[in-house]
Amino acid sequence: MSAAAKKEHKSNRPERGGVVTFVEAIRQGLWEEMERDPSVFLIGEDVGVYGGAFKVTDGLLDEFGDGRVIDTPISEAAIVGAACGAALMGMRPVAEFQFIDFITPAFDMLTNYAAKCRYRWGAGVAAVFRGPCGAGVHAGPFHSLNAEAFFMNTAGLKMVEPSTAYDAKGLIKAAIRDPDPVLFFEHKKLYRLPRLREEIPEDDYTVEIGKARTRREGRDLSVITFGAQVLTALDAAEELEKEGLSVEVIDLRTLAPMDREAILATARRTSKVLILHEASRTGGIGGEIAATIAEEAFEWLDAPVVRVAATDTPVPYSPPLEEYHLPQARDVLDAARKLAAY
Amino acid sequence: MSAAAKKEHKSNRPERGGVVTFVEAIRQGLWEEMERDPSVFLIGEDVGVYGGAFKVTDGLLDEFGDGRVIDTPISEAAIVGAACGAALMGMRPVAEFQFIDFITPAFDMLTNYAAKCRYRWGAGVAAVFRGPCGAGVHAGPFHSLNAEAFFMNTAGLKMVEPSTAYDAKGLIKAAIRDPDPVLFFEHKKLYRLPRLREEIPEDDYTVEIGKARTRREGRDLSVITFGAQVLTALDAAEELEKEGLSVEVIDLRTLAPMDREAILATARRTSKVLILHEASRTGGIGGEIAATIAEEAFEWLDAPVVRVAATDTPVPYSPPLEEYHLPQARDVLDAARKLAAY
Amino acid sequence: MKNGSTTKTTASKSAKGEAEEAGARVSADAQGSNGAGDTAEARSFIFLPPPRAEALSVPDPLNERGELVCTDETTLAPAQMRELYRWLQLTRLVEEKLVNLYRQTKVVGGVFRSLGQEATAVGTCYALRPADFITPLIRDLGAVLVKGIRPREIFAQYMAKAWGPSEGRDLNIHFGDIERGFVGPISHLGDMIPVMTGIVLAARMRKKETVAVAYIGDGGMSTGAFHEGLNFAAVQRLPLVVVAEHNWYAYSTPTRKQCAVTNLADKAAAYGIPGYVVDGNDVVACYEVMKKAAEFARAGGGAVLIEAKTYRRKGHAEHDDQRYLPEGELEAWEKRDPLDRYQRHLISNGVATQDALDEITADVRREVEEDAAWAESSPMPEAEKAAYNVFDNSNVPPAFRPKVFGRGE
Amino acid sequence: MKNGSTTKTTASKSAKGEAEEAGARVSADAQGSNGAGDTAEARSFIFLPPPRAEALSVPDPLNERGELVCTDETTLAPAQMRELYRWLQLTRLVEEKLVNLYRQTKVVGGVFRSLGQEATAVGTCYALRPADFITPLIRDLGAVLVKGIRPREIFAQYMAKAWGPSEGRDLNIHFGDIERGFVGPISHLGDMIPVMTGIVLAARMRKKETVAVAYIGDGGMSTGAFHEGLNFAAVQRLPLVVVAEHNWYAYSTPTRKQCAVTNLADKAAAYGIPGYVVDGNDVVACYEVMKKAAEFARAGGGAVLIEAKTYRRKGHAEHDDQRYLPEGELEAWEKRDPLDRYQRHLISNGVATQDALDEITADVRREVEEDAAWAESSPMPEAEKAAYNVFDNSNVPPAFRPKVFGRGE
Ligand SMILES: Cc1ncc(C[n+]2csc(CCOP(=O)(O)OP(=O)(O)O)c2C)c(N)n1
Ligand SMILES: Cc1ncc(C[n+]2csc(CCOP(=O)(O)OP(=O)(O)O)c2C)c(N)n1
Ligand SMILES: [Mg+2]
Ligand SMILES: [Mg+2]
Repeated sequence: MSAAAKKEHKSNRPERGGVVTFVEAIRQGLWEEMERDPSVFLIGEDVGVYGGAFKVTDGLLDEFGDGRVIDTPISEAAIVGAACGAALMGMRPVAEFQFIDFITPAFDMLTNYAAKCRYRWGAGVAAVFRGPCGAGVHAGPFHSLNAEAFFMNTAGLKMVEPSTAYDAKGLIKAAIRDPDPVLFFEHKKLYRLPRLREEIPEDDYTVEIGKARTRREGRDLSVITFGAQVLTALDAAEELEKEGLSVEVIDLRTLAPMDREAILATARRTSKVLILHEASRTGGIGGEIAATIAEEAFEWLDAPVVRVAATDTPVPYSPPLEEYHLPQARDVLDAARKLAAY
Repeated sequence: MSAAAKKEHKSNRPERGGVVTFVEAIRQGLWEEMERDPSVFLIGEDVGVYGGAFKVTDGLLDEFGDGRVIDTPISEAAIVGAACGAALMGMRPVAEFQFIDFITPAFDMLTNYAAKCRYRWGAGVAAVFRGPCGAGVHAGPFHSLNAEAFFMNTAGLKMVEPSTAYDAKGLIKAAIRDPDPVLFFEHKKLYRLPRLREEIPEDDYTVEIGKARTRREGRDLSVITFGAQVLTALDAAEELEKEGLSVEVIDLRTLAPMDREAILATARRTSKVLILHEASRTGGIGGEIAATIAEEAFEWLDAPVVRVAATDTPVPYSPPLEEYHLPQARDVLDAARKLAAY
Repeated sequence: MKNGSTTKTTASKSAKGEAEEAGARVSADAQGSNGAGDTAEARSFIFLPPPRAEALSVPDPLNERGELVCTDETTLAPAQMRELYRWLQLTRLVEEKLVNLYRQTKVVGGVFRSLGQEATAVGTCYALRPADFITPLIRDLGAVLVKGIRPREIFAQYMAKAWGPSEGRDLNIHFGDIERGFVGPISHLGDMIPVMTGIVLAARMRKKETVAVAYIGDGGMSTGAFHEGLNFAAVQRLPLVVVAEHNWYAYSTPTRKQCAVTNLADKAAAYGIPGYVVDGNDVVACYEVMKKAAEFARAGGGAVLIEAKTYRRKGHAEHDDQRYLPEGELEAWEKRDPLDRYQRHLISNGVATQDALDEITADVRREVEEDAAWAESSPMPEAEKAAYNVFDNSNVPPAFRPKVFGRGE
Repeated sequence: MKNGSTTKTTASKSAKGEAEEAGARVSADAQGSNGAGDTAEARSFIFLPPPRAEALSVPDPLNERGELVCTDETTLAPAQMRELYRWLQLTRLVEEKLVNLYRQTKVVGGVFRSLGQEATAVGTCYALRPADFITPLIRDLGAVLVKGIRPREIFAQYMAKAWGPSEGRDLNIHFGDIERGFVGPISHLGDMIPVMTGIVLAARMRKKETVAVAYIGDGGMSTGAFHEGLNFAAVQRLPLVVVAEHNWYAYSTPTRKQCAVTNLADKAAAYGIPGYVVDGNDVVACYEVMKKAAEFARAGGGAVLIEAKTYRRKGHAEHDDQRYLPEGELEAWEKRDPLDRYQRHLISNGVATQDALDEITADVRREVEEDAAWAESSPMPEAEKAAYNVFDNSNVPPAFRPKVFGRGE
């Protein structure tokens, strides 16, 4: 790399607010929190000089130094464990998984150590565990994970997955300030998606963890979803609008603890619910959502609760296979039409 | 230990069939499969001279030698990985976790290696991963796990959890003969429970993986459950019978792939379904069951699908706390009565 | 070039010269790799035999009467030495009381004894400062007590009482107290090594001189978490001292089935850190070795591994019949009992009289009985408390048992 | 007893005598621990400094003209040496073709180059028997080819084609072929070490003399799975040879941030196994070291660790701008290019003429072009195939996209 190029990557301070991409919103959030609170630090593989595989932490090493932006060995269990230990001492670690797929070697540390500390002896682990998740970029069975269902049955972990730049910044800040462990999933397809560029406030703001967001109001049926699939849902809703169907789109944003009120409210409002997620269908968190509705909004339902999700297979690499595997816009349209006609 | 005691533990060959406990049924199954097929071997912590923490493998070392009953270091990832490698070579490993809680350090190996091998390159991993699961014995947050929900969203893993001695033997044998990886959960409360002693056949038999079993027929409502909670359900059903309620009890036996036909059939038959499991409610596999019913038996339902499960907390140690946490018979009765009256 | 036979050329340094000629400023790191000024004789590869094939052992110190005592090499003052005796005795008597309560079915879970290895926990922990942190194994009750946890807390924990430090949520020494520098372990072996690495990483960020000590067993060292944690601590040169308690068994598994090293301290080599071997049944030696290790770590030397050679004289837990022990092994180790040995040492060195020691013991016994009574008298937790504190409850409501039907019931 | 100062007593063996008197037959294991006949001078503990503080490097062999070549210590026949050249050239040209296809956006995923480190993969793998097993890293294309995987399979994999060995389900070298002794890796670093341990465990049960070779990076060695797997192989004395490819970077992370050892081979000490250090850019040395290691392992010696010192001249993948490299480092290593070096070696030793080598290269080029064309002409997989083979489909039906409403549609 030329000296000029080297210099360029040093002057990498983000704006405050402005029109930003999803990835830039997260980077702003991290930067501002590190400025605000000296307890906040970053830890992970290649987060320092390289700025992370997706450049989410680009420039932070130069600004905050290697005492607060720590490149680690390839040791996810140690990254999570060390973050937990540091959190016990009052620090606010933000740990990165290079891909969310690499959260699996730390599954033990997360579910047994991080999740249970407060319950066992009152010591909250205020740490954030973040990284790129999601499929659809032909990255094959080991770089396409949607991990939320793995952690859904472990009490003590929060899970967040934003779908807009505004929410991404507000939620990463809220996660860092949260007194409990938060898994923060960033769908890699969204990072630089032009469609997601939006103006965000200059002022400090957070988005409350635990609250869903109605992305579109509707009367005829509800689509409950999150992450990159929010876009699929919004597109489908627009298409269906033309057909005279009024579709409500709920972006969960927080997956645990789930916003049960919002889920039940939309189910009761439209009486027809379609759940959409990118992970495999069986054992996905769609089951929890459907069960909640079946249990607590039964009398309001005018149709089966329908799940649109990926097939029960690993995520295949080759484009035609991956397309078959993942839920597509046409699947949502198809399901929504049938649901409406029910 | 005295020489006499030492000798005694050596002559430990099980009967074939007879009246047996749950643990003895599993031990018979392992023994017979090792006799039948020289590819079958055992691997795990303290499975050899000690015969396993719960003595499930007692006596097998003396019979089959340390070439086929392998005590390992405390390395769950290596145990699972080595089992996978051996399976690729045509062996039939049966790996033990000392407690199912210790499956978590092997979560990566199971979900990424074992589960995906066949799909990725056609190499089935014919291995069994077994161990004691479950709560209710005041063993605290790290020796009480019900792990099934962790693995439900990973295509490629089978999961089995028997509730009778007959099924335990038939299913462990089926698991060993299965061409794909099987997680085999043994509820530790059942191992030596006198109530579970029953006569099992002398002849070789297996129980098909993937098939639920109707433990009790009924008309008014269905309880879908598995493992130790089957006993709670049967007791409740008996109690409710006295009140004039006819309750069907379905023992899933296989958790993945789930017996959707049996689930839908019972839902359609009774039109009222109660799902009962011991793991925490949120994110438990009850969600998948409820969702399946809400989706595919909607028109038959006369009431909400109800889940009775543990609270969303770790499993606490102290008896009053643990009792509060776990689903109790009275919770089932209460729910069933309300469901019936709905 | 002669095929089929092995010939040698002469090594030369001119390759390096070549690179320098080209004006290359090779980084010190990658430079180290190859062709760079190695003066050894020519060879196409270097063979490293498995190191330290012989088991290292420290000599048994004997007193004038030829009895097994403790090392004389010490910096401990007599008063400290008597205090050490108190801790050893307290550890043993608390455990004996626990066994007692266990037999009366008052202990809810299992009891895991440290009989025969008390000196390791007590001696090493006694060398720490109050602000230092430890994480013990189940068998390190001695270290927990030295760190300031009171016997009553231990009894209440074992009996699952509301007044126990985890309020009945977790068992035995599974709790923590940041103020007292005590981080209780979880069951999953190895996991505490990364956690303690984080403790000292945070302390360094906060400019504190904290040392962290993590105890681990011959068995626990086989876990991936141990490796990842110690490696990370070593890279960061963090003041983490790992005490490997080599008690020869992991449940029923002997060390030779656990790893292929001769000394657990040999594993230090893989992390580029210094190792120590100490007689784990010699409380004075344990103290001294930790003093050195902690000083080294605190001064910026980074992580240290100490292997304490000792022996687990009881089974894994009370229910274990120890069928797997070779005959005579237990008896041989009974002779090395750390408490007997230290008692002889104190008396034969004139640090304490038998009477003085008896007085300490009586005092300890009183404390144990008093604390056990306190714990026994304390209530069991209220059931509904189970729902609290999964998350910070000012933020997320407690996890109450859900009503079966959601609407208004 | 003198406090505050350090004094010494004399070691004695009578403690052992005492135990024997009592008729104790102490197990050889636990016996090793303490008081047992150690002849070293008296001390309360033993200090082990971090070992081998100096970086080991093997000398650069030079030819008569002072040019960097390969070692002359070899058992390779001239025909084999020419074959080795072929494999090196094939590896390089297949990769160059892949980059080409990548730039044409025909490769679906990323391309990870082994430029500069081809000798390690090719040389070590060439020393194996056909029945031996390997698992490569992404940068061990050379080993994969030597093991008998054809370039067309590689091209089809990278292009996600139906005719690739995984039929488009997985990428690059993520596939396997038990017949050819090839077990493809998964992305998760370290996981293959336990898997390969299982391969040789099974082979031993089947009374086969199979050796397994697992390649791992300086980065991958930090994973828990590496530790657990190699430790288990060492305990079982299984013929597993681990090749640590020390190419100085893991993505952007230099070795000094990855671990605190000076040589990756130092890690062998923690497993009680022998280690080797070899010049990873000298294909002959790589061959010879593996020959020795595999022989040792096959003969029952157990696991071996080989460190090959080499260098990753390209970025982690094609998109990596290598901003983290110190100036000049790359240039220094270009001079050690394994292919140039070996070519000089063959010519200056009279094993091959330039013409003969050019002919090999032309031949290789033909094969590469032919195979790439074959792969390009092959179809993409049919979408519905995605549903098959999660489980054995004679047993469990394929995972078809579920119908949205269950009843009768
Ligand atoms: C990861 C993990 N696997 C298995 C266990 C079950 N287990 C509890 S204690 C124990 C043996 C521990 O041996 P060692 O580490 O030597 O400690 P010691 O009991 O000798 O003090 C085992 C296998 C566990 N606690 N954690
Ligand atoms: C467990 C795990 N964590 C993170 C990654 C992401 N990752 C892929 S390659 C790589 C660097 C590997 O470095 P090294 O092991 O030295 O191999 P090299 O690329 O140098 O051949 C990383 C961090 C991974 N594949 N697996
Ligand atoms: Mg031990
Ligand atoms: Mg590397």
